[in-house]
Amino acid sequence: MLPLISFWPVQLALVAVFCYAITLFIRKIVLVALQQLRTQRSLVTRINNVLPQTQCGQCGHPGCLPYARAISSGEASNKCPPGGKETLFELARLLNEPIRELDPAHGTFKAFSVAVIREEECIGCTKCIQACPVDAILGGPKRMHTVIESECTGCDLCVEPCPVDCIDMVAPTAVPEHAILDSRSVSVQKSGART
Amino acid sequence: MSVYRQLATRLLGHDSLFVRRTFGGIHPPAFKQHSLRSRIMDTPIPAQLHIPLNTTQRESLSMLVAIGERVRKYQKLAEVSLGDDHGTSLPVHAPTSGVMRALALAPVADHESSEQLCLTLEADGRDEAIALRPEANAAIERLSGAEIQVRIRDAGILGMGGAGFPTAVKIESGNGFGVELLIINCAECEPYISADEALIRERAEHVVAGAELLRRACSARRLVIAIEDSKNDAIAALRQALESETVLETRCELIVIPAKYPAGSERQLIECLTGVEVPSAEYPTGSGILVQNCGTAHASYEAVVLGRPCISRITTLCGEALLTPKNFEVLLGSSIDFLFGLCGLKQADLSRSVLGGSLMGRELASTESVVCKTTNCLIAAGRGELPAAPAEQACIRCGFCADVCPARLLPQQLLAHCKTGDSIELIEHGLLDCIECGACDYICPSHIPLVSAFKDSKLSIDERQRDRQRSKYWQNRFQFRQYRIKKDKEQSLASRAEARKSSLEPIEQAASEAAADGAGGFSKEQASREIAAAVARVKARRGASSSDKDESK
Amino acid sequence: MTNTLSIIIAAALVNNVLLIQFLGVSSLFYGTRRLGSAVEFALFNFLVLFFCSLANSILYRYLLVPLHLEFLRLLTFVAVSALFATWLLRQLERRLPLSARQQGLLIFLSGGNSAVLGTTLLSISASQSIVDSTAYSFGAALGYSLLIVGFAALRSRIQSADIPKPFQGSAIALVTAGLVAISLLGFAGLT
Amino acid sequence: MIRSATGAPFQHSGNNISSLMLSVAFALLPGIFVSTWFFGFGILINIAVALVFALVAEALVLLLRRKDIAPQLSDGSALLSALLFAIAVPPGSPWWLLAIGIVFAIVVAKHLYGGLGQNPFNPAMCGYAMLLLAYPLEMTGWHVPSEAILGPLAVDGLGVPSAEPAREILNPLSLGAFKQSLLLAFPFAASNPSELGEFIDGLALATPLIEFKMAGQSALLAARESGNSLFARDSETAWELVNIAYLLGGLYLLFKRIISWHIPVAIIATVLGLSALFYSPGGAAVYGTPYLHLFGSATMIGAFFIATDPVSAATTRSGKIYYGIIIGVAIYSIRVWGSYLDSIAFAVLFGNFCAPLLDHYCRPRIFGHPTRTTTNREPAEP
Repeated sequence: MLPLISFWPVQLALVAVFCYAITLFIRKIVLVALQQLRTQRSLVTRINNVLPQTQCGQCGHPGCLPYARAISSGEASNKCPPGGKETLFELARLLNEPIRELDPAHGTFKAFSVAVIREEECIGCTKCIQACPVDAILGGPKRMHTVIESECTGCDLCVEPCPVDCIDMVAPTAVPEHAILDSRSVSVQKSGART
Repeated sequence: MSVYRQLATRLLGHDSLFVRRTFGGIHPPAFKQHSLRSRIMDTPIPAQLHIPLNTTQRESLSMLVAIGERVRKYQKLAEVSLGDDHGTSLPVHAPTSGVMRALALAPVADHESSEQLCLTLEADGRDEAIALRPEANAAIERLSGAEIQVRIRDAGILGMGGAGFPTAVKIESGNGFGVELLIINCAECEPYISADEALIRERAEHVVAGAELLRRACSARRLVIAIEDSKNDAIAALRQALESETVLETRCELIVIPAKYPAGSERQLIECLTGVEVPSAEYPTGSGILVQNCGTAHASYEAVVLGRPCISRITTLCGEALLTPKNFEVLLGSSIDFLFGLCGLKQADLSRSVLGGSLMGRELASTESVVCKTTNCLIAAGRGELPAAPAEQACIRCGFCADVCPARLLPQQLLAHCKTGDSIELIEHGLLDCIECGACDYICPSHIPLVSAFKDSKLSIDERQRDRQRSKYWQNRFQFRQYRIKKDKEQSLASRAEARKSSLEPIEQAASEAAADGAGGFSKEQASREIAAAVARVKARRGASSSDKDESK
Repeated sequence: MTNTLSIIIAAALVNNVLLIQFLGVSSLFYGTRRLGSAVEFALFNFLVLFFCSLANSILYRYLLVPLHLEFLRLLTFVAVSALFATWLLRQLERRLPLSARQQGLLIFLSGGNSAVLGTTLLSISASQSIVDSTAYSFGAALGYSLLIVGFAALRSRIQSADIPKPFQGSAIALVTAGLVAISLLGFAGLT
Repeated sequence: MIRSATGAPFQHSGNNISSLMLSVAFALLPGIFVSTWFFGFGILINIAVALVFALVAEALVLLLRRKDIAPQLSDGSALLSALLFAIAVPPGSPWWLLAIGIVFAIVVAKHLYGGLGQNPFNPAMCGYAMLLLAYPLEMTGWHVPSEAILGPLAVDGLGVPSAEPAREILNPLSLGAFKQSLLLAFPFAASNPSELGEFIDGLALATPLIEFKMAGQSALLAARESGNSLFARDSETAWELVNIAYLLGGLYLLFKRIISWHIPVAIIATVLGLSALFYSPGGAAVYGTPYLHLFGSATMIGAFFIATDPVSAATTRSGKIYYGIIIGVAIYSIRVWGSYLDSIAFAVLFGNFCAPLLDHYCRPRIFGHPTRTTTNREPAEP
């Protein structure tokens, strides 16, 4: 076999390949770093987006945003019962922690339910209206109150203040309008292969 | 995706339609020859028809006939609203004459839903029709696109390929984008289905004419008919029709694509012909392309030229449990039992009945289901014909699935993430781009039900995204409340200051305080007294009612 | 040039800090399973390892040896490494809060890592010139980072595996590390 | 996951794991046949021993884990691992060596990770590499059935025979050779210890690569030219034929589309390229000719059978190419610059180590996405 390539070019070629590989590696690192830099600032927002926004305060914070702030500065992320397993999973993933069980001190997983006022018993005290974090209860002083089902987060906060215990948590009857996706994400692709 | 748009325009501006090799795909045995042996047959009129209304909710229905009323063939029975986002409705017509008997949920052979509201029509066998008004050729040539669209809508035509999207809506969705190219999809790549092939073989001229009408309806510049190279007779028929067709004002092209499953999938077909990949989560109209099934084209021809509404469709009946598999022109609402009976069903041999092809079909729970506008094929599988899959084995990561996936996904990786339930990884690996064609399942040596797993994961991702959307809404409400409370406080402070300064009427002052303070308007003591009284009242009432209950028990 | 290259390869593969020298193995097991943050962790460690051992060997060669203060080398190395790692940590916390939160306590591993000291000591004992020790530091840091990333990928791969109960968690990670070490042993003698 | 009653698709290609595995085993047959033809029955005895221990080990593990034994034993994966392992281990190895290796392979490398499909490393190569590290002496030379003609043989420390031929190689297919191989594999079966001692000291014939590494290529050439009776059956030719037989088997697999071309082609091209790059006739003999690198040792079986083990290899197309390149580079550098004689096992294990990383970073561009990385369709963040 002929000497295909003499000594120096071989070395040069190897060095070139090596340098190329290193360059690629560094480029990748820089890209990752830049991407990270872009996402770094919004840590609280990112955590807040994962939280269920029921504003129920079961985590011990007045609302989801304060809890997101607390998590970002080091608090445990397993104190959110209404978020369910998905929130636990996604928070753990976002924060790069092992997936933990829900902290039982802050409640247990429950199916999503909405508040309903037994209207004949309501005395119109407006205490629940003040407690509701999302203004989902309608009514005036001394008038009967009612919960707008589609707005209710199921946070439970109105049950406690009611002096006559006329609020029940029940399973929602219909999927609220605003929760219906614009049907792009999943169903667009689904019918693709047919015809 | 303006890049794609530009690319599409540039490509389509030139004579750039040629067949490209698409990624992946499988070549399963097609089993189409049995049902293609005979011509398309008309069915006798069954004694009873359950006409599917394409909805499950009575609210979306506006009936035009009453129960007990006698109707004639082609008579419009009801208008089905398609929801606010479509802004239009779908009419349903009587397939034959008879008496309306009932309106109830019934099993339907549809790909998406297993049950729909159906109108029961007791046929009188006389088949009296209201007179159709066929248009003269000259009149048809004068029709504008919008007029054609209206006629297609009035005929109640849905996508006949199986996806069941209302044709008029589909055409209209392209209007905003400016459709460059209309593709008539005659690929019919899935095994067992031969309805389109049979249709083309016998009525190629109508298909071509219908295609041209569709092109005019969506004002596309080019019209292409795409067909698989395995369908020789159909290709010949189309060629002949294209040569003889005189209505066409533009050249309609016939492009023969290599037979492969899923070559007939909308996105794959577009890529094969134009090289344009329809961007993920967008409709092809965004790239200036519209795809219609050839059955739809035929129905459009009947609707516009003959004035005949959509009351029947070509359906393939096949499978080893049938003595004489063939294609029928089936009246909508005929039950599958009735159709199988026409083909000589060997009841003892029937192992399962499947709607659609063998790869994307759905097993029908009962053979009492009725034919709807999307029922393209009904398989009466014999013993051992479409066997249940053997026990699932471990994935050996052979990568066969990745080689056949038309969306270039990695099913083996997706499966691992499905097992851990990592929805973020699943989305990053493109689960939402899965078209559920079943090629991966077909090829998998471990018999893993990949598509089922993907469907489940898609559903849970969908649910999660819905939750996210809901959370977003709540978040906004919460923020608005914070803002409102802050503003109320400011306002009340301001109004108090105002009140102190100016001498207002005491009543007005009270009113303004009430408005500002929510619970205000009367003194705290009085309020608490009233609340206590009310509590006592309620307790008394509740005590009474509970004792009532006790008594009643 | 060839010499430098062979030093780098030898330091990265043949005498891999983690699995052949067994320095700082803990970071493999406490390390993250997610590839994205493993890359961050590896990058951070790369910086710490490379710059610490580089700074240390410069200090040693140009300060301690001329002043005949070799007996102070351990003290100096520890001080320099700790200072540098702490400084880097601060920077990380200030500039990249998400990464800092994601890595959590993990990054403290890199500051007090025996690999830092070990790499420094090996690089000054194994090399003749400052170029050599730079190459050695670079190679060692590269080998360390590559292994962290590769191992994270491996662990995420076996995450969905049906591992027998007694072997789940650290046990299977140790077995895996052993098999990776076997594969690296094959490169023995590569110079 | 249970296939729901209505789940499509209902049609299947008829592929199954056991037929895949059996096809691979079938493709190994020509290589095994040629090896037996040239090197005697040692390899068949290896296969028999390894197979028995592999199946027993697998059955035991499945029993311990309370799983169904029959379906998993019959999937043929243990059979294939045992075959590859037995081919790799030198013929004439004692039974316990094989047993230790294959049990390690099946139990540690495969079943600790949960069995078929979940092991990140190639079991056969794990077992082989473990033996290579733990029993270096037993794993270096290939025993060839021989007969003393001039008294005891002088062997230098590395198992390379000294210049004087002291023994004559038996016809490997003769009954005597079979008896010798059997006794080497099962030393306890020997009727008297002296008989056994004679074989143990017997002739060890190394693969050409080992010889060129130990003695330098010029020595190999010189020995051949001098018509030395040691090379009566020219070992280099034998290895060529063995490799060609495995190449044929590999081509069969390619033809049947059981393996894809990416990995073998990448490995062979890399080894060929590197060996062509470094080889110069006048230069250092240590580099060896490209021909020697491709056909002189286990390159073909490595490229077509071992590296393509789907479970532990990279699975994406571009990932497979990179995987092949990594293995090729590792093969060449371990052979030429490393201190181990056999490079395939370590190279494949190193490739296995890189495979998950490659799978993650070498994903194909998904249909309809402008770039390779899929954008997460989460709502945009403020």
